[in-house]
Amino acid sequence: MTPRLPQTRQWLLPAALLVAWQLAATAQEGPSILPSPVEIGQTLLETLVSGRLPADALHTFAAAIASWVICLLIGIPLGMALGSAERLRVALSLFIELLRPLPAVALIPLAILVFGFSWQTEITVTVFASVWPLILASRSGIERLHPRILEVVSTLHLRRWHALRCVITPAAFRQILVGAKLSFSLCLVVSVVAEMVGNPAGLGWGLVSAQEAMRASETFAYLFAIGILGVCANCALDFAVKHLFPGLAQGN
Amino acid sequence: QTPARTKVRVASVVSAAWLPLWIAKDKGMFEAHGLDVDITTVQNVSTVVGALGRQFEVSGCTPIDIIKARLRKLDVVGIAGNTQELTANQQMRLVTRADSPIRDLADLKGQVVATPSLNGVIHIATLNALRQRGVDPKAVRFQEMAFANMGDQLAAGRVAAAEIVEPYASASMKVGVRTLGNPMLGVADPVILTCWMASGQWARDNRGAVAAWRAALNDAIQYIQKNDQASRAVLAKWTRLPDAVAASVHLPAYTTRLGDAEIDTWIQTAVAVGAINEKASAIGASLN
Amino acid sequence: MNKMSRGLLSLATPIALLGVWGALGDPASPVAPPPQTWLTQAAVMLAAGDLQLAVLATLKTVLLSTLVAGMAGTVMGATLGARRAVSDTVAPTLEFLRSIPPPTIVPVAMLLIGAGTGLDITVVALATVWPVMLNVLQATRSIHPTLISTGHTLRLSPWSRVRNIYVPCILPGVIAGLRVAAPLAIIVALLVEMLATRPGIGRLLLTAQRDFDAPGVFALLLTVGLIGVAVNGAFEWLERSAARRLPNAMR
Amino acid sequence: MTSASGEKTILQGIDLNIGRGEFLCMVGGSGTGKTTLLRALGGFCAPTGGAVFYEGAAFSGPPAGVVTVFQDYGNALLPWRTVRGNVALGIEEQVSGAALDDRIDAALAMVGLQQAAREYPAKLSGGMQQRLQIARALALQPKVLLMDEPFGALDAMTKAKLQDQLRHIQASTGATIVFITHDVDEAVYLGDRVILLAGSPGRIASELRPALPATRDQISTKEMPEYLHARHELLERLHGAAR
Amino acid sequence: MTSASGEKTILQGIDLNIGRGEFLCMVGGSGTGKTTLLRALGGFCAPTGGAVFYEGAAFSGPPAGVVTVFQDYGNALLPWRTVRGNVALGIEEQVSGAALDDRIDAALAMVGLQQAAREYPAKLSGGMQQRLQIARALALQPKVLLMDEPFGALDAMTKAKLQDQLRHIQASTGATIVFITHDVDEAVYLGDRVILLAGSPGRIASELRPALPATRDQISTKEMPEYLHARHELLERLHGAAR
Ligand SMILES: Nc1ncnc2c1ncn2[C@@H]1O[C@H](COP(=O)(O)OP(=O)(O)OP(=O)(O)O)[C@@H](O)[C@H]1O
Ligand SMILES: Nc1ncnc2c1ncn2[C@@H]1O[C@H](COP(=O)(O)OP(=O)(O)OP(=O)(O)O)[C@@H](O)[C@H]1O
Ligand SMILES: [Mg+2]
Ligand SMILES: [Mg+2]
Repeated sequence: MTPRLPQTRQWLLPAALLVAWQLAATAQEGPSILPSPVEIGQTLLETLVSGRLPADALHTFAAAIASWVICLLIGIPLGMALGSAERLRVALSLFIELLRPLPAVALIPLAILVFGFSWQTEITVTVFASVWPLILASRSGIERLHPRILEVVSTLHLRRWHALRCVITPAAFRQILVGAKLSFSLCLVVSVVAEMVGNPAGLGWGLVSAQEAMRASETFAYLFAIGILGVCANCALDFAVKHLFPGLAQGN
Repeated sequence: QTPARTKVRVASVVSAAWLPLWIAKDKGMFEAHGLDVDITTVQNVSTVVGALGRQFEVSGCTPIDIIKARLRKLDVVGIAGNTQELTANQQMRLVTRADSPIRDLADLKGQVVATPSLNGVIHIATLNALRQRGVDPKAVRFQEMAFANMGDQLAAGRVAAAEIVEPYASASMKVGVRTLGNPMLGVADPVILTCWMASGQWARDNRGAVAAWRAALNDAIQYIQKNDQASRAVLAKWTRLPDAVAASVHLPAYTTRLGDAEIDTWIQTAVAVGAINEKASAIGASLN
Repeated sequence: MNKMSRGLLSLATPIALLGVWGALGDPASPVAPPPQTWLTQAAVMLAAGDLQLAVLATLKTVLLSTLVAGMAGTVMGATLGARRAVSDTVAPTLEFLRSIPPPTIVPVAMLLIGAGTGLDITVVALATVWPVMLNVLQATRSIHPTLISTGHTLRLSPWSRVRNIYVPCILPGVIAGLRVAAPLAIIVALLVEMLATRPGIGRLLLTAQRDFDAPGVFALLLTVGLIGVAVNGAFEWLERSAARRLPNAMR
Repeated sequence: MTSASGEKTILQGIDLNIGRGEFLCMVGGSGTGKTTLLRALGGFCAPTGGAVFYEGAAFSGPPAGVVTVFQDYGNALLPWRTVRGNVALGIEEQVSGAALDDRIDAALAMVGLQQAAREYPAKLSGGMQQRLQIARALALQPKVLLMDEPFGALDAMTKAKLQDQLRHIQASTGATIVFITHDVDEAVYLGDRVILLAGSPGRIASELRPALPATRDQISTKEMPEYLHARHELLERLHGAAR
Repeated sequence: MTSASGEKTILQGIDLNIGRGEFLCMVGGSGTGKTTLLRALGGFCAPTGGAVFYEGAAFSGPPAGVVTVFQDYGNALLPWRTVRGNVALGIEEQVSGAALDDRIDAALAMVGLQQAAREYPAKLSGGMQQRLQIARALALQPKVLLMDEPFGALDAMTKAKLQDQLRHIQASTGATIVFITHDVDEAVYLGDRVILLAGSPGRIASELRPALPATRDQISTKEMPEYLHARHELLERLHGAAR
């Protein structure tokens, strides 16, 4: 998915949904926990101006990015190693499959024990929950390489590192990118969840405290902020990929 | 020159129940008693227990939390009360929709009831009330959810009744609910609803600080009784409740009293409703 | 490597780690008790019959929601992959939905559909549809243009094109997506069970956490891990049989 | 009649009329746009200027009865289907049972792949894969056959056999064939007409009608003075165009 | 010296000695195992019986100085690198800066791709892609060059130019070249020796040494009686082998 920003068409659907919501909210009588988009928009603006939302968003974004970078550093090399070394794959596969379905929420108490309610907890939990798609994608990216690509590497006598950097990784790039994108959105989501439970900061905590303060429109404003952050971050990621790796976006 | 103050790191959730803590912090009562208090707000105290003695010395909790932790041989002790429920000042209600056919606890058989926390104080109190009314608690289904969502769920007919506390109780009264009574008073009157626990090791090593903690909170409680408006300002600051809500919120009855007797009441009740199966009643949960 | 030595090698890592933990761990530890205490606790839960029921309930949610997410994700991914215009139109909306944390969906979903099986499946499928969709989208876009031209020049009916060209080409993507989605489904199912007190391992986990029952928590986590291994084994088998039916397409 | 382009103009001022039942060969230097022109004829890319008509009508997408044999055979085959399965692909919706088997066998026999019928494409040599693609197209009994260097990967013997096969098919079915090749002998031997593409953007530089009898023969035809003359002429023009 | 097989035996009883600096051409019917033999020489598949030696030593994996040009150029190029980037791939670790640019330019010039240096492979025609693969191999200045139908997708002009280029490179660098082709003229014109593979499993059916001078010329050489004789002989044998 590569949203191209200047297009208007892609904003039609969200706009239509918002209008429908607004109509439904105004049609409904009596006090409601479901605020209208206009109210939410006003609150969004207020929290933006007060600087609270930007600060919270920055915290969440920073935590998500830090976690994602760690995921990339762990997931890609590990996944590629698993894809190319059969012994390693056999030795670790069961272990990985045992860990993979463990819910981050269940691990938060454990992480709190080690790191307390802190950003370390948040990042540990986020990395644990988000690294798997990257490992898997990198692994299958290597496994699905066209055999000819490996033959080109050996016939050109490329050195290991050079081949890895210039041929193998780019050839598996698209597959790895799928994993990286999944991991990225998981990082955002899990950071928010971790903030709700394990690190009282950022958008997740903002959401919880808005809810507990019975500010419905602020709750939704935070929810929107989380979603919008996700959309922007993904756009930025696509943009960065397109411009940092022009050739990889080409052809293939 | 003041002597070096004892550092106390404390965890609490956000609700009006913890107003004395914030008053004591903001109005200098902790400082006056030689404590340097550092407050962290968390969502769920059950995660705090593990960090007690490491990241925190003291944490807000309910008597049931202390009992469960002691049963697991965790070294925690109750060091002070915080709020209590009594006829004169009621926080909890069991409510149904105003137009609901449910008139009595006995009508709840086969219905779904919203609870903030299964096997928490409020839930155990409700179970106890059902038991006292002769209703098998197993005949009622409980559905966990946040207080904030209970009004909507009641209105939508997803649940037949809800265990709700202030200020949510007042807020949902406005959308038309009827109360089925206050199960909490069936446990005892008065009965401790929230309290303070500490790492056992720390509490034994710092008996002075524990005493100072109680003294500071007592001062804060007195301050609240005398300065309603200023107290509500502190409440609004820490909870970020909308000003109108903060101004009208029904404050609970605060107390720092916490002894084995208070804990024992809860042990008896929890055993009676089957929430814990340990028969031992005196487990020395509080530090006197 | 034969089957036997593969099996031994794959068991070696987890068993070695658990062994070290068991030897060095403090059985009274309130936070990280050693494995032998987990087993005792698991036996208690088994004897009470709680664990079996919870496992069945969670498995049901996971399987049904993975099925729903798999189908929805495949259709969405293939449509978006084949039609630029569609993907451009709905991309931001989908990105938005993708970023909403499941815990915040639960209260709203509980209000709209009530706390029933529908809630479990909806929330879990909503959270797990994305890996399938993204993988299928990638697979669809990677179909070689000549292969697509082949379908056109042979004037295959749309149905035949889907069956003979698109399905075999995106099948590896579907399976790759499902392999990411299935453990995610387990995770989210547990989360829903915790947040909406639906029957299942999640609820037991929550209770154990609230009771400060660390061995119980680990016993449940081990159960979850084993379910994950089983689910993954099922998908590996699926992948292998697909590879047999589609030789050389599984690259 | 057409002119087609991508980001840069690839073909310009192409005006080409192909008669029913004609065998048209296309030659020209590497990158002069032969494949592009064939793709336009096959309905795979619309020209940016001008139009392409088939039986009097403009079209989008491949028209009925028109089949293309692609240059990159490796990607045109379904790797998960056997040789038989690949041939069946285009016709299994129309015929079935014994009739289907017969059509497949006949097509495989035409390209000499009967032996490999149960293999998967990945196990075939390059030339075998290309022959398989041809068999698949022939099985459809097309009215127009568009072929992009179909015999490029074949040895002389197989090539000669298939050339004769192709002329025979054309004669018996009246199919129209457009055939890209780099082999001048092949173009002259096969084509009723040979067009020569040159330049960048590509255009039709030259056209030639070898005056050969309808039935041709690898030995005698290639010794005919008309053949030698046409061959010489085409070579000359190719050299001329490249300069 | 070697015999190689997959599930079925593909080659049997191959005994072949290639001298240093030799230009060996390999011809034979489709599916007779030419590609398989070249792969064994290139170190991509070990023979199931017998052995392959390079400079006196057996090897696994391609030995240093040996480069293969693959038949399926489409899969052998890196689609995310430009034409220049693809040529640079094999040498960018050894040379850099201006020297690298020079080597790339020289290699591109040899195959006539200077114009397309900044394009991506997907935008090239089939023949251009194959020439790119050749340029990449040449840039490495290999001691042994294994080429699988490298000129199959090229027009006669380009082909002739590259043939002369290749002979020239071989003469000036002393490289050994093994060259698979279906074009008998090409085999005779290029090869110091031509071997003919036939049968299934494939074997070396025949061997031929055209008695041509070291420096060859597209016009005069092809008119020499030795050339015509060798060509005739090879054709005869090919026909004979196919029967
Ligand atoms: N997808 C594409 N996008 C842009 N330009 C392209 C594309 N495909 C081909 N071209 C350009 O169009 C020109 C003609 O390409 P085409 O494939 O039609 O040549 P050709 O005559 O078939 O050559 P060959 O004999 O080598 O196959 C070339 O210069 C090539 O670079
Ligand atoms: N990967 C493989 N597995 C099994 N058999 C194979 C494989 N590749 C090729 N073959 C078989 O080996 C035989 C020789 O194949 P090879 O590719 O060497 O032929 P070739 O002489 O290069 O033919 P062409 O001129 O058509 O390219 C063929 O019969 C083919 O079916
Ligand atoms: Mg072409
Ligand atoms: Mg070959």
